[in-house]
Amino acid sequence: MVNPLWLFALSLGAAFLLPLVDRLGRRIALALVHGVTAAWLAAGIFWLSILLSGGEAMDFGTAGFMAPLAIVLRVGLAEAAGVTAVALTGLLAASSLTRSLRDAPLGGSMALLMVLMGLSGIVLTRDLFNLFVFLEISAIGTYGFLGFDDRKPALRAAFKYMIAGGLASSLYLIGVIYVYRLADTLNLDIAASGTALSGPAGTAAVFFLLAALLVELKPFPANGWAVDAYETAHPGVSAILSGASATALLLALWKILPLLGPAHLSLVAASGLATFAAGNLVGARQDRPLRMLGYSSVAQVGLVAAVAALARLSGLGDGGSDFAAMVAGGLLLNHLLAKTGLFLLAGAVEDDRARGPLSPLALAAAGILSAALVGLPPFPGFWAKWRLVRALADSGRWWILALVLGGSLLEAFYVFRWLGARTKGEAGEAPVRLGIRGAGPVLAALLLVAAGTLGGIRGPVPDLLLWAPWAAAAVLFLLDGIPGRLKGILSAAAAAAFGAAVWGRLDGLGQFFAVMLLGGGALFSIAALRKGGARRGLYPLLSAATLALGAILAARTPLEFFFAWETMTAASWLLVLRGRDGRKPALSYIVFGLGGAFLLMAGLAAGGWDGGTAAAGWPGLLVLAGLLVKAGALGVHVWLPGSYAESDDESSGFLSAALSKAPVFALFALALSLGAALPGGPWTSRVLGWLGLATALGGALYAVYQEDIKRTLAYSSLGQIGYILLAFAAMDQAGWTTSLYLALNHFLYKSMLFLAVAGVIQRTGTRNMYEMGGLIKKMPVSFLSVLMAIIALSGVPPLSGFGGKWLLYSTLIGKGWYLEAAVAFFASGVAFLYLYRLIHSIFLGQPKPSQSEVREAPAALVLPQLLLMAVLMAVSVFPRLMLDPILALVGDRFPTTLAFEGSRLRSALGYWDGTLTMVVTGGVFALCLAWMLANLHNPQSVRQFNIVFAAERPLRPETTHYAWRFFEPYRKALGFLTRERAERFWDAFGTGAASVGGALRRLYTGNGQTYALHVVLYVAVLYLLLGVL
Amino acid sequence: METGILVRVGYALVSLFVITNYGLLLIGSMARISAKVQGRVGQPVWQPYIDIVKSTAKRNSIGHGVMFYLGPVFRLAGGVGTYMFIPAVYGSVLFRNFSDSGDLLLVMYFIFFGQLGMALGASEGGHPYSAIGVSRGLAQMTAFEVPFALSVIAVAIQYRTLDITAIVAAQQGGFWNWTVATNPLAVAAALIAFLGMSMHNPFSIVIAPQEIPIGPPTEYQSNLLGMLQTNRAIFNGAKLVLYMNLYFGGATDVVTMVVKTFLIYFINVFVGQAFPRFRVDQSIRFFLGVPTLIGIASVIIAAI
Amino acid sequence: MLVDAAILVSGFVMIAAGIGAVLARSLLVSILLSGGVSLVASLVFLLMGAPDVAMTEAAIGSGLTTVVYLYAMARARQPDEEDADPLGDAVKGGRR
Amino acid sequence: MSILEFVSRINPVAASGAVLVLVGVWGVLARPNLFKIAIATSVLETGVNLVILSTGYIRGRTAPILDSAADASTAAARMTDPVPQALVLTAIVIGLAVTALQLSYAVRLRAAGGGSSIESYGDEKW
Amino acid sequence: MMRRVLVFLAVAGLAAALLPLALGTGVPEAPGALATAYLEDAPGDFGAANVVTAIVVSYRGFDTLGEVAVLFAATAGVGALLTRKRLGIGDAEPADKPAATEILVTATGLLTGLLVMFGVYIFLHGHLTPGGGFQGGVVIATALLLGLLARPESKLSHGILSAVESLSGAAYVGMGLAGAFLAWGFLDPRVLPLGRIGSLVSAGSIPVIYSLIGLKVGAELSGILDALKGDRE
Repeated sequence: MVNPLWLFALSLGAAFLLPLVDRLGRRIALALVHGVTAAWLAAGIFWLSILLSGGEAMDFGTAGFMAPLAIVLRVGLAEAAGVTAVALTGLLAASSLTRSLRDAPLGGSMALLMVLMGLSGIVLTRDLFNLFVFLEISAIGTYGFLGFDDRKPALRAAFKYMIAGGLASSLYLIGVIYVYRLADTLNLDIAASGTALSGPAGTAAVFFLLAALLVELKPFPANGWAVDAYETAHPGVSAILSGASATALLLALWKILPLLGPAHLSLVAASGLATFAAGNLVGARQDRPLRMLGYSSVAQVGLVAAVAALARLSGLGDGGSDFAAMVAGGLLLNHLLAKTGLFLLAGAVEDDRARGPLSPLALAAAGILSAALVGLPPFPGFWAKWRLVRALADSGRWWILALVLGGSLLEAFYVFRWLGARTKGEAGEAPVRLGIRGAGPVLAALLLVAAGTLGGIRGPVPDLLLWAPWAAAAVLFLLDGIPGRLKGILSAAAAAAFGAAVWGRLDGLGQFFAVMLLGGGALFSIAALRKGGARRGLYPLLSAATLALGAILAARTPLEFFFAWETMTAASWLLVLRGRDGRKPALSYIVFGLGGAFLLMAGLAAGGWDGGTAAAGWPGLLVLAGLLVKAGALGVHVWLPGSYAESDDESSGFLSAALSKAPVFALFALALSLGAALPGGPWTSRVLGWLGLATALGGALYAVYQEDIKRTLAYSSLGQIGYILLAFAAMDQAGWTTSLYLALNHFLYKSMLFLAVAGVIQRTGTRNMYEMGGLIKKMPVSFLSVLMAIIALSGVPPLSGFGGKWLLYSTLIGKGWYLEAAVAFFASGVAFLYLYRLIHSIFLGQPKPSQSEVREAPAALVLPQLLLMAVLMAVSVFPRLMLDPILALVGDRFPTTLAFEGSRLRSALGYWDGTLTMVVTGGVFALCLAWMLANLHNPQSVRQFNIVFAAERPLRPETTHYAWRFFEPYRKALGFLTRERAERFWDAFGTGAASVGGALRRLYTGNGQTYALHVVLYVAVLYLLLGVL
Repeated sequence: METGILVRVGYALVSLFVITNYGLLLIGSMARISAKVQGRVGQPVWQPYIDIVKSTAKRNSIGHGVMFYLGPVFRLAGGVGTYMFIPAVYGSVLFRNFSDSGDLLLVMYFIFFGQLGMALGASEGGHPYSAIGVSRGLAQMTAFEVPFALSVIAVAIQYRTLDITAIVAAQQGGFWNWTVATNPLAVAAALIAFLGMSMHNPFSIVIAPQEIPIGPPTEYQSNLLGMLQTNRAIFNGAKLVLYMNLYFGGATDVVTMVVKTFLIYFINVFVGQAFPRFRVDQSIRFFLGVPTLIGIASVIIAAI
Repeated sequence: MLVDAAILVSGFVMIAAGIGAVLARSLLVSILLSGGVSLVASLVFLLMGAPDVAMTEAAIGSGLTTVVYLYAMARARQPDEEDADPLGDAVKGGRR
Repeated sequence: MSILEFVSRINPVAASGAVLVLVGVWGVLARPNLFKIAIATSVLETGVNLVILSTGYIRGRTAPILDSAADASTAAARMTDPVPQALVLTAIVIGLAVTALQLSYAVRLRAAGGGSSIESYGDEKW
Repeated sequence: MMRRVLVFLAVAGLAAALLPLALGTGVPEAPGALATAYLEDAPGDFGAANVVTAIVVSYRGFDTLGEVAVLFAATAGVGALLTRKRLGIGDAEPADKPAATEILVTATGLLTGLLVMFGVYIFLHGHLTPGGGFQGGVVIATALLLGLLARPESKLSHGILSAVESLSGAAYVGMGLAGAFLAWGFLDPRVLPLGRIGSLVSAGSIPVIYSLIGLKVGAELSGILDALKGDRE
């Protein structure tokens, strides 16, 4: 192993000689600086490779002596990783720093060298006083570094930073000397091995050490000085502070953990968690990106510290240090790379006057970094968080679990809010390109991808099939330059290929849903061919989301499931964000998506999926709740309409028709894992039923009042999912059959509707129904498609939709859910309102002159619709095509009440013969048609305005196309039902959180002295707590 | 039971013929009775026949598009179909119609078939009144469906079936077995709903635009109007038969059927004459108020 | 014990000087008092048998540090009165 | 336990050092002048140095320097603890470095037109 | 008012934490095992009479190297912060110009020389007597300061200062490496013969290292004063 002392000699030698080297030219000096950092990196990687392949940790003494007499450095796995991380951050930041360092006095470059060396020293040393020296080296380096490019805000911040730093180092010294006094050594290992520190004096001495390190870790509320620095310093400096510095300090904390007693550890945990919560609360109030990242930094560091302390405190997880290393280390690695990258990126893009959107590469980097920060798969934070949550759940620490997940959600909220804003940029501005400054962020992103992927594949998710979404996204992203239509075909092919690959390993339920989920993906990939051009981003995301849906079906373990689930959430969120006005809806989509996912995660982690006793209890209920959020049950549906409406038209269709079935699948899978039962007992079923019903009614009522077609369809989807939930909740053969039948039907007709509507919007350029009219003549196929779809959707015989209604009411009445049945009847009546309006306002009534040039939709939309119409007719004439597989699927888990007699389906209460109904209706219709035609004398088509209009001739279609606020009387009567209570509730919830954050952030007065006061008060309070604990 | 398909079609046509004539006469006579009540002479009983013949015989017709033509077809098919799915006379092979296609639920939903088609056809006419009428009609429909559905549910609970034939069968054996005797609340709810369904007063605001010239079917005339008028008779008859089956013990022969349905219809018209019109929002709130409560009560009674 | 007493007396002197340094309105007085604290501390160090430290404290703590303060005061054009010029921009001479 | 005994148990260096630390902290927190903060920090550091050295204070012992008269074998019995001394040496120099840098910032801030009170540097907040 | 209360509470809290520790640990009766080991072994190990020096330069020499690095970083920081450009001092404008009398100039000239020699003496004897590189360095810096005061128009030669600083620092590191390669570890002074305890040429390379430290510290402190004076480009 390389002796680390060589590296210190190298760093110091280079630093001391730098003024001389600088005389040869600044470039050479900078090359030397970066070269030294690279040497550290090489050494770190070298150590890592040795230690990971089974090498032992090694101690290196100085002056020819070892531990008690001399200072000892240790190279173990954690140290090697720490050194690597520090050097890596230094090199990543170089891309952004180099130019500034070139223009500033040499002191900047020296400071960089010193900071990095100091941090490495903190990581390596085993001597408490030597640790102090290295803390001071890095501190002084940081002080100098903060102001090196002479920006005034940074100068101000640096002064504040120094005050707090001075207090911390004084505390540390006091601690060190009393440790020496009591334990008679400065060496960590010797100090930890004895009992000299276990008395009250020892506790107090260790407390001072700990307090100093905690203050250096920027705990809430004693971190204003740090946040100010993060905000104002050169982004490269902030990156190093947030990444490298935090890593080194956390390792220092980790080192002194053996000295700490349980009370100390509790303090660390409490302080860390409080910091995590408060940092994220305040961060959510930030609109300045760098400061926001600063708050996020302190929050993350708090979490890692808390995890490390908890792991030691009571053997969280399996109790081994392996757990702490994996979780805290994983979180730290994730934080390090993501935050470094984000600081560099934000510095680059926020620095510019340019307010335009980001270039694709920058966008990809920003997306990866943000997603990693939030802990989305497949990044290291995801794996770490999973293990953490699992361990917390195992040990019953629900409050901590809730806090961790809640904080993460807040973080997701503000990070993605920023990302959304940056993605879109301001209209009309040139795209922001990163140039050389992009090297750091892009590299950080790539490292995150590599680390996460390797960690996942070699760890908990070795199944390569589950990685297909990411592979597809990556490949299509790299191919993003090729013509869009080619990519669309590739995307559809990927869905088909994936389907073929997983088909064999899916059970019946999986195969049933695979048809919808993967088929839907392929269908809408094809539909996307309607437009040429590159359509950047669409296909990679569509393909990733589709394959992620497939992966959800194919997952075997809870973690695999959750992995695929979050992949799906992330990909679909970006699809929403891609929409023209997708920013706000995408934010609410991801926040609710992740909120649901976190509930799911908590439940899964607590064993909510294992079919054990836990699953039947409230871990299972948590899973259920998470799925309901994603399904958009009333109350947590607020994310749904906006995101369905604002995403690209094919994406909306995909979301509504296909993706919305993922939670349905999961519900069935959950119930099946419990032996066809719901967690929590019979009441769950009852409550879920009513919830589904409320969703059905609410969705329909909301849909009635929309002016925007896609919103109408979005709410309609909501309502339909409500019926699916309702039927599912019945938990008997008829109910499940109904639920699956409705799901498949919904897929069929909602696909048709979205395809048709996509064509309409593409041709007319508007989504407002009242701005259309009379399109039946221009777009007959689309009209027919919509007509069939709404007949099916409304449940009017003879199309297959009636089967759904018949099954539903048979289930409900058979089950004894009479009131539910009545409300369902009302809800399905309400559906007529919006459906009629949909077809009337768009296709019937008076055509608009401005739309006289409108043509039928492109073939890419029409052909799938024709196909779907054929399928719909087939299953309407022969319901057994659909119902036989479903009945087989549901099997004999429940007492059998449904059975076919020939073409007649018989329930406990009645019967329905779809084929005969179709024949009779067809016959009657033919008869009537024949009569009509036979008596049609001399029919003449009249001009547009040739109507009987109260003795007037209208001149403008606007006066005769009654379409705007179509159901006003209805609103008058029942509008009170559709007041946006859920929206208001969540708004109030958000406002509440925001005002807490707002109150907390009042602590950050900007006064350096107040910050110092916070530091001292923090220490005092901590000491009092120590006494209490 | 197994009858040749051609024979069944033949029976169905006979049944249809009967109900058509009966429906027309019913409308005619009811108009006559109304007139008498109001002290007018009124139209002849066979006036509906005259209207249809006149319309159908018109030499010219104008159209606004395919859907415009298809609207009345849908409408008439809806009316005929609804009737076809109801067994009109209990135990009669002739009047069994195609009731083996589905149970009560099929009938309830098939009612919408014609209304939907009509609405679409009327809409294509491009007249704003059509749309207004439809919007009002649909809005009101959602409301009166609630007491009706509750009442149907009560019936289903009571007889443990949704099969109309079985429901009728269960009511055989005298007045005290009829639903109207066993669960009068269900019948009350259903009858109030019927007022809305038939768009009689006080729930006739829906067809108010029609009165200016003539409502959702504003643009219709000639043959197309004739079909609508025909449908009115058949559809009315179908609904009355359905009510009779559900609440009034059904009928074992045609005469009973005629008497019972006449009386049911008479009640409605009578009530209709006594009340002023509701606005749409008023009628919605009305239906969701007391009738719904009655319906819920009926369900509770049935369930206990 | 004599040493202890001397140390205690020095301790009181230092504390008094320290409080004085914090309270004094004149920065110059403050600086000198703080230097005085260091000087007395170096005396204490000497009494404790730490001549190395005493030398260092005397040279750096009370000597050089004081000089640095004085230079910095001059360079910053900081008025001697502590409360003077609290919000800045009074130092404009010759600057943009 | 007599008062004398009690007093004799108290480490006089540590006591004065600790009080000086508190005085320094109080100064840092209470005086808004930039230079005053630096001065208070210096007082604080001196206090810390006293506290450090106090742990090496052994009554009646001499400095840990061998003279030609004494040999190493008896040294340990006569001399005080050298370790805190070594540490304090380092701490003093570091303290100087920090003070110098802090003062430079004060000078730089003033040169940029800032005030002499730290309250005038609160632009970054919330 | 609120603020004063909080400050009081904060200081009181800190006092609650600090005072029991400071007062409760009392006065040690004898050095601990580690201190005893140093006292007993240092002369034998390194041949240094001053045990503190032995610890500072050898046993814990790595700390001292770090300490030098701290001072170096601070100097660099001060130098970067307080350039003439950043301080807004024009090119022609001299920094400060207090009047100096002829006598003072002559006297300080003499004194400067003496002080420099004294400084050198201190760090050369660091292993024997109290004092060492740092103290000597301060004395040297003081000497240069006096020179500055006497002749304000004179400027220190940055080139020379910087070269001295760089080279002595590099040489220090070099001595450390020499210890590693020629003796038993990094900064091991036993690369030179240990000599007789108490003589000037003894204690291996300790005097060399301390001298280098002295030069470096002297140069750095002068650099700080120089920068505060406003003479940095």
